Amino acid sequence: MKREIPLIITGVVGIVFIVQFFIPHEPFSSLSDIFSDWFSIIEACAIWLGALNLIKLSLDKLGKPMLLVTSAIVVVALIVGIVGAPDEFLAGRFPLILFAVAFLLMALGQYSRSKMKPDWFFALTTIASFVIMLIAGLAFSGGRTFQEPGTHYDYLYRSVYTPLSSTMFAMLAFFVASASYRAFRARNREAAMLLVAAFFVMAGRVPLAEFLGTLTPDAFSGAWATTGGFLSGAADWVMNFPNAAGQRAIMIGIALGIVSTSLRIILGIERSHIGGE
Amino acid sequence: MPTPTIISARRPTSHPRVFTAVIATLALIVAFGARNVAAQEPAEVTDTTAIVEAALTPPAPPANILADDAPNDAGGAIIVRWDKSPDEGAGLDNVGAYQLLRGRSPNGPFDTVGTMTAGMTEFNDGDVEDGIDYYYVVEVIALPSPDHPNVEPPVSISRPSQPARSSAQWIHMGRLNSLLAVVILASSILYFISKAKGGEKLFIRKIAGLEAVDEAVGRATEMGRKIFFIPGIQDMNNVQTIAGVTILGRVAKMAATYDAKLDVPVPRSLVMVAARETVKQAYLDAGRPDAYDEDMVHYLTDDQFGYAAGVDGMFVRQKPATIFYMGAFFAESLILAETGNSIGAIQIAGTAMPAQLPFFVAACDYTLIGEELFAASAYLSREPKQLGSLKGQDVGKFFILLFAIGGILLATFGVYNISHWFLVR
Amino acid sequence: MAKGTQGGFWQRLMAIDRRVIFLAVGIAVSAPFFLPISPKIHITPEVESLYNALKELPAGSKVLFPFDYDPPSAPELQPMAVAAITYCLENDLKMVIMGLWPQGPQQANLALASVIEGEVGDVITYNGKTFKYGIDWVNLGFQEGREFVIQRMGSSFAAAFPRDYRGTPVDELDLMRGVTNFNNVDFVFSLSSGYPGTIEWVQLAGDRFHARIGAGNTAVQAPMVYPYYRAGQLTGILGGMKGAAEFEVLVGVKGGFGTRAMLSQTFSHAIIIFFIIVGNIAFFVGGRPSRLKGTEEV
Amino acid sequence: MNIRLPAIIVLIISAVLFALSWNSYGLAVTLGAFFTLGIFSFLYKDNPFYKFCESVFVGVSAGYWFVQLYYQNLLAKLIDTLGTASFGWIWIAYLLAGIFGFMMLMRLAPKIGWISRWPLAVIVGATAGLWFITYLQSNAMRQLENTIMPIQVFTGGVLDWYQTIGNIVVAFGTVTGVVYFFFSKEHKGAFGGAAKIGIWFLMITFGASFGYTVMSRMSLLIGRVDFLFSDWLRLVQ
Repeated sequence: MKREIPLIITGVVGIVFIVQFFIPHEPFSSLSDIFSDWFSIIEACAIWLGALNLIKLSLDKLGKPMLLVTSAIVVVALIVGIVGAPDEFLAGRFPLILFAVAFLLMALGQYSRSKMKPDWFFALTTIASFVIMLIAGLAFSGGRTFQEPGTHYDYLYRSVYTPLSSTMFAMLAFFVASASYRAFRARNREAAMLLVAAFFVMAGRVPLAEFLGTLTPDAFSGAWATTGGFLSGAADWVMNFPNAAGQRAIMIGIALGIVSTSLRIILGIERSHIGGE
Repeated sequence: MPTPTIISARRPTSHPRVFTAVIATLALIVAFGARNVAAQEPAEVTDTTAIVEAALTPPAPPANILADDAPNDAGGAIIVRWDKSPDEGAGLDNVGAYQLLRGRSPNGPFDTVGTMTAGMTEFNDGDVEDGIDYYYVVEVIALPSPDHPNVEPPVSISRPSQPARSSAQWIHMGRLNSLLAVVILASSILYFISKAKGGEKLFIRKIAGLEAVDEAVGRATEMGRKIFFIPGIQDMNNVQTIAGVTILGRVAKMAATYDAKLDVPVPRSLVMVAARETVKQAYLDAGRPDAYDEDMVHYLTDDQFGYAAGVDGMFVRQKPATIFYMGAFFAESLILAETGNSIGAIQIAGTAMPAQLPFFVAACDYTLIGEELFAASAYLSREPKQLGSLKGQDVGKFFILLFAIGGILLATFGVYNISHWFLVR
Repeated sequence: MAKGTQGGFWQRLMAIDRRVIFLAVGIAVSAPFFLPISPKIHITPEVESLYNALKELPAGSKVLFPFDYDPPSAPELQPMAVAAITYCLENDLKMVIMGLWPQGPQQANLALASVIEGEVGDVITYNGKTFKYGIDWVNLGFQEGREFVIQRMGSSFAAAFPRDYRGTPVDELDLMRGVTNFNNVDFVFSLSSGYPGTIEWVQLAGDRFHARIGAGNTAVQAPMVYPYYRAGQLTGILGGMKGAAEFEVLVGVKGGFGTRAMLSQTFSHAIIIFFIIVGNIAFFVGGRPSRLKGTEEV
Repeated sequence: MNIRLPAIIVLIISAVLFALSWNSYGLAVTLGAFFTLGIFSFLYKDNPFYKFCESVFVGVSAGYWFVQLYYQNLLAKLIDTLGTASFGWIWIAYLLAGIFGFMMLMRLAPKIGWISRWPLAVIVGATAGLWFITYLQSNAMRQLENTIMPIQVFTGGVLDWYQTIGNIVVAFGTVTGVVYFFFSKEHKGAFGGAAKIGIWFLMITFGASFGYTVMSRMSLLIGRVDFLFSDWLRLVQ
């Protein structure tokens, strides 16, 4: 029961998507449409699961007294949200009530084993920012028009979410620099080829030589312009020919790998996704 | 008898109906023209007569409206094609748009199905019921005249099409080549899996990075430092993670044999469960169950950069002798590989993420590229299902090489171009 | 010590605090904002080819805009979005906006707001022309399901997106009435920064449902989509901020972010090239650091 | 004390800047700057300020997704359909989708967590089925189709050397690259030579990839710097 049914589901769903490609007739086209809709809805729930799991892990770090206080504050906040939510029940109150129930269940479940951890404060900020975003979005942003420009939800998106997520990724620029200084060595012929190709792409995809041309006396600017043309041409050439060839070889390899793995999954030979043999 | 009746009933009636349609069209043109002229201020009509006429005369209607079932589909769609209006790009040159209308009889009533810009001569009507006859007319709408913004652009209507009905097909004819490819690939993969299960030894070539695993583990023992194993940042439903955990089993066995310390920080709870089982089994196989400690495999966090920062800190503090990266990596690959390199560890990496491979190639001592990761897990685990599918994939590659080399030669010497054999519609 | 002072110098140079490197990068990226130089932008064939494909579309054509990116990738993709929306408004192309990433449709609104005069509402004005929501453009919002959303759109847009981003049922939108599936859109302009994104659009919308696709990508993705461009599965590629700057030049966007940032981009590449060269000189001149030492500063 | 003093000065300066910008440019931009600098402070060293920003980020992004998925997916797609569609196969299919979704959430309860394998099976099966076909079609057959072509290219009746040499490179690189990924034959002799050339092509590909990744990461940083200078401090236009 725990293993067979998932195996059957995997097989049936997978086969429908393959057969539908070759046989457009009913029932395969409708079935693949239905399974696509299922996928969409289950994925949405899977992401909800991730969010709830985050709250559960954060609650775990608070310690008993703090957990009680936090739960009380969150519940009050949710009640305020439920009262202030738009009139259409399903477009605000319903998800808030759902979350309130899930939250209380999780808090109850975690209570007995909750122990104060050193990073309890940051767990608390995580819970707080989650709940603020939730209530702002579900209760005070006008229901279905929640992401129109100017709503509270949109405001938090622009002024909190955007800078945080962007800056988190922008830090990689610094790490790339540090890595290129200390790690990227032409330690063998292969690595040397990699670095040479990288040089042409990096130098040729930006107007580097043209810029250097503007700094040098006029007598040299012609030479720089030629260099710019050469570097840019070299980058075009690398991208369109050797890069396309290498990418294509990788694509073909990966395609065959995916085909064989998918086949094993659909036929139930590969079972690690449902917990092994 | 009903079948011939329907056919014979359809053909002859269409002629007189076409006739009426023509008259109706003409009448419509006249009516529109009259209405528009009537709406004009007389003063405006007199200024530049030619422009006004061009603005008020509808373009000639398109001819040859052909409606037919859309091929290779599940039904519910009819493709309509028409010749462009003689006034498009020539003549009056005043075609603004086409409008497709559909009706149950050639006399109407017709409902609008879609509007197309000038230049279009085809529409796929995906909103019909199978088995019902539909008649289509195409209406051509004149360009709005900039001089007469209040005048509604005149229109003219084509003759109705022959009736068409949609139906579903059982086989998609444009995809038979793909079906053949599926059959060849699937059967060779399954054949080799069963062969491997039957105990036959399947050959796999040497993979450079794997030869170094022994040396790397031995070095950790000599130095008395740890071995770190990072199985990527994805969950167990990613094939690369599965391959990584398989390789972990082999590394753990060596670590147990050489008595080196192993440390496996993981970003997902499911991966932790799987990795613990694997490592435990490896220590058992090596005859060192006493040396196994559950905390060798431990969960850090799901968050990508949180995980990277955590692992980074462990590298710097514990200065491992050897680091393995085997699995699916994203932007954090760079942070990890750079730190590992800077503390002087031997690093062996393997991933099928093309965008992250350059960082591993540049910063690690050995890198398993793309499919090599899967080959490595098959090579090390000797599991029949993995060995067999690797061999089956090679059959696929063999055919691809054969067709690619042969096809290029044939095409270059002008014999025959086989490339369309591989076009899937 | 046998290596002499030179080796010592290079070894010390390699052991430099990495905050110095961070500072150098920060300066290289910031300084150009205060320099009054605008470098010439060379147009690459793949950008031109995308622009030409857009030019072939007659006024009134429907362009599907999957906005598959989030704010972190906005520096690269937002200038492309702005230029593409400008082009559509100038040439009366109808826009169907959607997202496989939840942040996409909101980024689309931001891009639209930066192009038009005034606020984004039911009616917007650009260059004296007015455009109505539901007739000239729609924003279908986000839908979860990754490539399965594209698969579903292949049979019905309305089933994949029952409501638009503000909750209006899709069949109440005039523009969507003539749009059943990919047969009824004239061009797909995929703006993407990862998975799901351009590759999935090519595989499903392009290869399976025969839509014409052009793509704007982050630079990380660009090398991976080149084979699709070469094989004709994509009409063109805008790769990273450089692609955005080229597209801005072609469309004629004045003072676009891509163009403005090109000098910073140039400086940052220069400093990375410099770091790689210095690092490699140190590697070959200063000798390879002994593996067993393993005590370098981090 | 020596270490603390600069830190205190930096804090005071930032506080004054934030206060000034709140007063003149509004809260939104100030918040943006606060969080941007908070994350960047990690570059100096790990500190509580950074950890605070990071934890806010984790919570806000989870909340963001939660709300989006409710309105755009669960409400618009599942609940509305169940509410409006008439009883029939479609309705039952959507009800099942809802039940599967609920089973997914059951993973939170350890004892009946195994039931989440059912919806997981739908996800894994659907992905396997769809990818099986799309990768075969787009990444294998389409690429093979495009690899097979005459090497020589004529432009206006004259041999186009640039394209012709390019075609030779692509054909050669694709074939040798695939040879490198051949596992059931030892890389020896001519086969080994081809594999060796294949790995060079892969290296050039990775080099191109590396160059483009650098470009991408730098663009992200330029975006943030632009925010700080033009939107927040308004030093440049």
